[in-house]
Amino acid sequence: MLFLAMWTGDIMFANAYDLIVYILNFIGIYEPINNIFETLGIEYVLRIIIVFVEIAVLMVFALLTIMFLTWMERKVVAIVQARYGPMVTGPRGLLQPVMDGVKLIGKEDIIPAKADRWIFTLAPFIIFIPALLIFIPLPFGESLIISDLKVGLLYIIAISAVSPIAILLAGWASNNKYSLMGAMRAVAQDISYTIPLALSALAIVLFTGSLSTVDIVSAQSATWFGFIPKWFIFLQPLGFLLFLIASIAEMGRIPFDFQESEQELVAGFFTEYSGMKFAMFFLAEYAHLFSVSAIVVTLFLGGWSFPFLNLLPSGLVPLVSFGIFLVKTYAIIFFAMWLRDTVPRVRIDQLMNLGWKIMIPLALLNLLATGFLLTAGVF
Amino acid sequence: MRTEELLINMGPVHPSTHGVLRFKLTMDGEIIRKCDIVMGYLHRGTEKLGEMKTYLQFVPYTDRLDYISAFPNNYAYVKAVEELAGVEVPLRAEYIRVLTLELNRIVNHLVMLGSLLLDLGGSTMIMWGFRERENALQLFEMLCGARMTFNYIRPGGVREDLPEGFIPKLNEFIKDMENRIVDYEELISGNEIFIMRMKNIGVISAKDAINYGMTGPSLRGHGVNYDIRKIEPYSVYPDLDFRACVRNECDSFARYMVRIDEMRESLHILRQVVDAMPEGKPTSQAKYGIAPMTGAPTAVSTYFPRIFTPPPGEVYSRIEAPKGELGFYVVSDGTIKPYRIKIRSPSFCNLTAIPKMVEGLMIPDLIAAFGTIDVVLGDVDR
Amino acid sequence: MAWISKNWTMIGIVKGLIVTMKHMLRIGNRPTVTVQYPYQKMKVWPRFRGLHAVDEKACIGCGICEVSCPNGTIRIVKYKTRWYPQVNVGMCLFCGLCVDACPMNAMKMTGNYELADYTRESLVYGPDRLLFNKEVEQ
Amino acid sequence: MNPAEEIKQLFPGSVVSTGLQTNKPLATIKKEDLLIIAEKVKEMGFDNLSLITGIDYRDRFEIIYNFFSYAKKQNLVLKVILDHDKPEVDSLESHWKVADWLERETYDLVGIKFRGHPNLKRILLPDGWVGHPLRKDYDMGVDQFVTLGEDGEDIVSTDGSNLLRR
Repeated sequence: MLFLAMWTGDIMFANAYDLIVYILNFIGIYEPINNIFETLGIEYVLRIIIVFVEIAVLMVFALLTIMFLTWMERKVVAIVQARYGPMVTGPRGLLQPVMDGVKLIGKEDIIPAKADRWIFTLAPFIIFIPALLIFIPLPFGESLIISDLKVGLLYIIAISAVSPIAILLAGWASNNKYSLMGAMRAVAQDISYTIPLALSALAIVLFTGSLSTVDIVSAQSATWFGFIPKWFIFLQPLGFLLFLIASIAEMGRIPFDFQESEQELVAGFFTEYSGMKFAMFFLAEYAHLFSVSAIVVTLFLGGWSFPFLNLLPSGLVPLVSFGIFLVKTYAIIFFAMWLRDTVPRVRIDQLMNLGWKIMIPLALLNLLATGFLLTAGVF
Repeated sequence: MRTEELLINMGPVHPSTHGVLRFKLTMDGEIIRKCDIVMGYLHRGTEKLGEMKTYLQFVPYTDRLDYISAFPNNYAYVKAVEELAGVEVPLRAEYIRVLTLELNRIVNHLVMLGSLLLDLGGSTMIMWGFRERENALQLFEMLCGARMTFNYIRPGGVREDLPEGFIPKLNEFIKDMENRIVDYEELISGNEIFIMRMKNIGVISAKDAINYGMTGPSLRGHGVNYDIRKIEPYSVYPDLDFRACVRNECDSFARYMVRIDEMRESLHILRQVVDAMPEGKPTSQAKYGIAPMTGAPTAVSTYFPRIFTPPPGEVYSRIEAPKGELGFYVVSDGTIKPYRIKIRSPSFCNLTAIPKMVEGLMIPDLIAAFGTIDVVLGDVDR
Repeated sequence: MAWISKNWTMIGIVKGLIVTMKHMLRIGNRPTVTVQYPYQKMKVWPRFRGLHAVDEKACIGCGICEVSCPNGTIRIVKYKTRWYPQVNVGMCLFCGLCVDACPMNAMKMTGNYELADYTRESLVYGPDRLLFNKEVEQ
Repeated sequence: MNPAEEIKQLFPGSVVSTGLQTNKPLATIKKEDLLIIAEKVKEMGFDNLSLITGIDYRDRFEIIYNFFSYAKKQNLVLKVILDHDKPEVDSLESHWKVADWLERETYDLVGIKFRGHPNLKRILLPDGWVGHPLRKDYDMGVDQFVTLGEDGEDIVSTDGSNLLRR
């Protein structure tokens, strides 16, 4: 019934809250419930409940994604290396992340004797919560967005800049030279790569004139000649390349994984962590992997948009666009994993040189050229 | 601004010290100012053990020195004993020995490449290296029943003849390996990040390298055209056509490229050995137990006695092991046990150059340089 | 800028990506080679040197294996009416010198390599666990 | 020309005897003149010090240097005989850097002291180890237990009392 109605109806919502309200309305239970709360004079409670439901769905989705990503990472790496990867727990080892989680929960939670106990305990949470917060302004599909912030892009960059603080706290509180060095490296890397990241994202903003992620996606949903999608990757190839490299550095993936660099610094800033605290870092890392890939998709690969999407019945669009968004995001994630299999790690000074001496000038140049071309009306 | 030097303790339990080596690094930020090496965590007193065992009983212990490539250890010791006793070895045995030595050189370099790339952060190469190594280990298992600790080369020959089906399987391996080396080169040698990490890293001049006692592939990366197989030929190497692989750049990349070249060269030697393998007895299948209990060997070409007494004397015999010059100094006093065994292990002497090499570099460079020196801690600590 | 190679086109990385992709798609004789160990085992070659086995009929208990062992692993112990070797696998090198030394060809090494155990005592394999080709008791 | 003979011609007073060690030219020299001869040996092109072996012959110590020349592809063996009571010899560390560790190893295992060595410490065994294992009179009946101290240094005891659990 619901799907049939959505099939034929012409619906388009600003965010997921409205979608939920529409669905509840359609089933016919929104009004009665709302009336009950209204008679009690606490109509905001329903809104809070709906928001909580949204958050719960988002959390479940994020955690499931993270679990799937750990499995996928191991599987992709294994296949490249002529291995099977996890095969025992569940079909093709699909339940392996669950077992890993159980193992990590069961582990002894060690706090080193000379560590700063409070900060040591606090750091995993400080890194984990922003990793989830980034999901809020991500457009997962048409009208599938928690909140369409007017400053979505700025919010994303600002939130992702929190993680260096947590890394530094963790590295410092561990009272371990390796942790401190790893933290210092990670912070230096994060800070220096946020700049080209933001600069090349800014070139996109010049096109759209809006920081809202929804606006950015809808700006890319048009096509040339009816079939070539107007994605920003075609308008901004250099920007895309810079953004991709910078985002791989932001994720801390292998050519730039100085947060861990296990062969040099044992495990970088989480050398001393074990059990659930370690798991938090681990989960945050994969949450980062997903969210940063999603941002790449949103900015450059048209987000959930795809040619001929408008030919579909509009009721199906949220679902299909969600699928398209996932496929694109996983393509980026797959590329990151593929790259991880192929290349060794660069050295920390080479990384810094690459960031400051090549990427930032190129990003500025890209921004400048984009500005000129836009003013001249080329695009 | 007041700065302090940071003392970092790397190892003995560290992912990239290839075992239980310990670096005491005095750091200035990320720059290494001084590097002290502490070793001995794997010291098993092999030289002392050698004084307690008969000549034959010590052969299994040599397997445990450089456990990645145990055939050269076997062979170096056996060669010293044979020189001491003046034992003649049948030609087929020599060919089988060369076959195992070169096969083991490939295995060693595969492990070296894998661990080097793993240290640099590329996890794929070690799995690919181990995939091919597994095929070689299958050959070893077929040949002598063990995968890493062979105890195969004995004074006077080898333990058993080649099993049936060995040569076809070896040919298959050679053919397979050729394609796989192309894969490795495509994955690693041209990789810009790898080149960035390796070029001009760990540079030490050829003169210094010799002075610090570096030998083997590590030295040949410094433009020193030197290969004990060439300059002090042993076994059947004079009959075989091969070249010493030399690179002139003196850096980590040159040392890495020497390994790749050597694998190709070893395949070339293997092909010749397979073609030229003579008929005859390597040693007999006869049981050692029925041999004379004491006295010099009588009919070495068929078997070697369990207990035997070389004439008193001393010998220093060295071979070109995959890691460098492996020498055994054996002193006999005419009893059934050696009076003194001294092992000149290539890893130990190559490691001497590391502190000089890494001064002023960073920890990642230390790891890259250390990886190309290719040490095995069983060999360093003995 | 000496710190980056002149080859800034990154063609080498692209080549590497192609090779890894070939492996991912299993193109051109690049199959999965690992085996799922506890469920699937690799073939052991006939010469494999695993756990010892002693031919009860052939063994004369002479003790040559005992003296030829470099590590003092083998002891000759009494079993039923005769003397047989007892192997302490915990300190065995699996070098095979005892097999070579046996004058009666009674000792051999099997393909059994799964020898891990819970106690050190259970690693001492007495004649009751080593003997094969047993004499039928009358 | 045989390098051992050459050395004998240059230093007739300090070479005790010359001969062959299997096929390598061997010169036995007096321990007092080792440094001078070593300098000459280095000048003669023997740039590789392959091995230093110390041997305990119960009544004397022998220390054997195996040299090799990359330029001339020649071997040379120098042998120095030391008293058993006071095994001391000059260090070659200043000429061949590899001698640093080889001499430390010889000191560690055989107990020959090298005068002028900058850092003559034990290398393979922990610092407090009692005895030199490769001496023939080394008592193998004594167990020695090694544990890590507070600052990572090795602590050796013979009774095992410093072990956490026995």
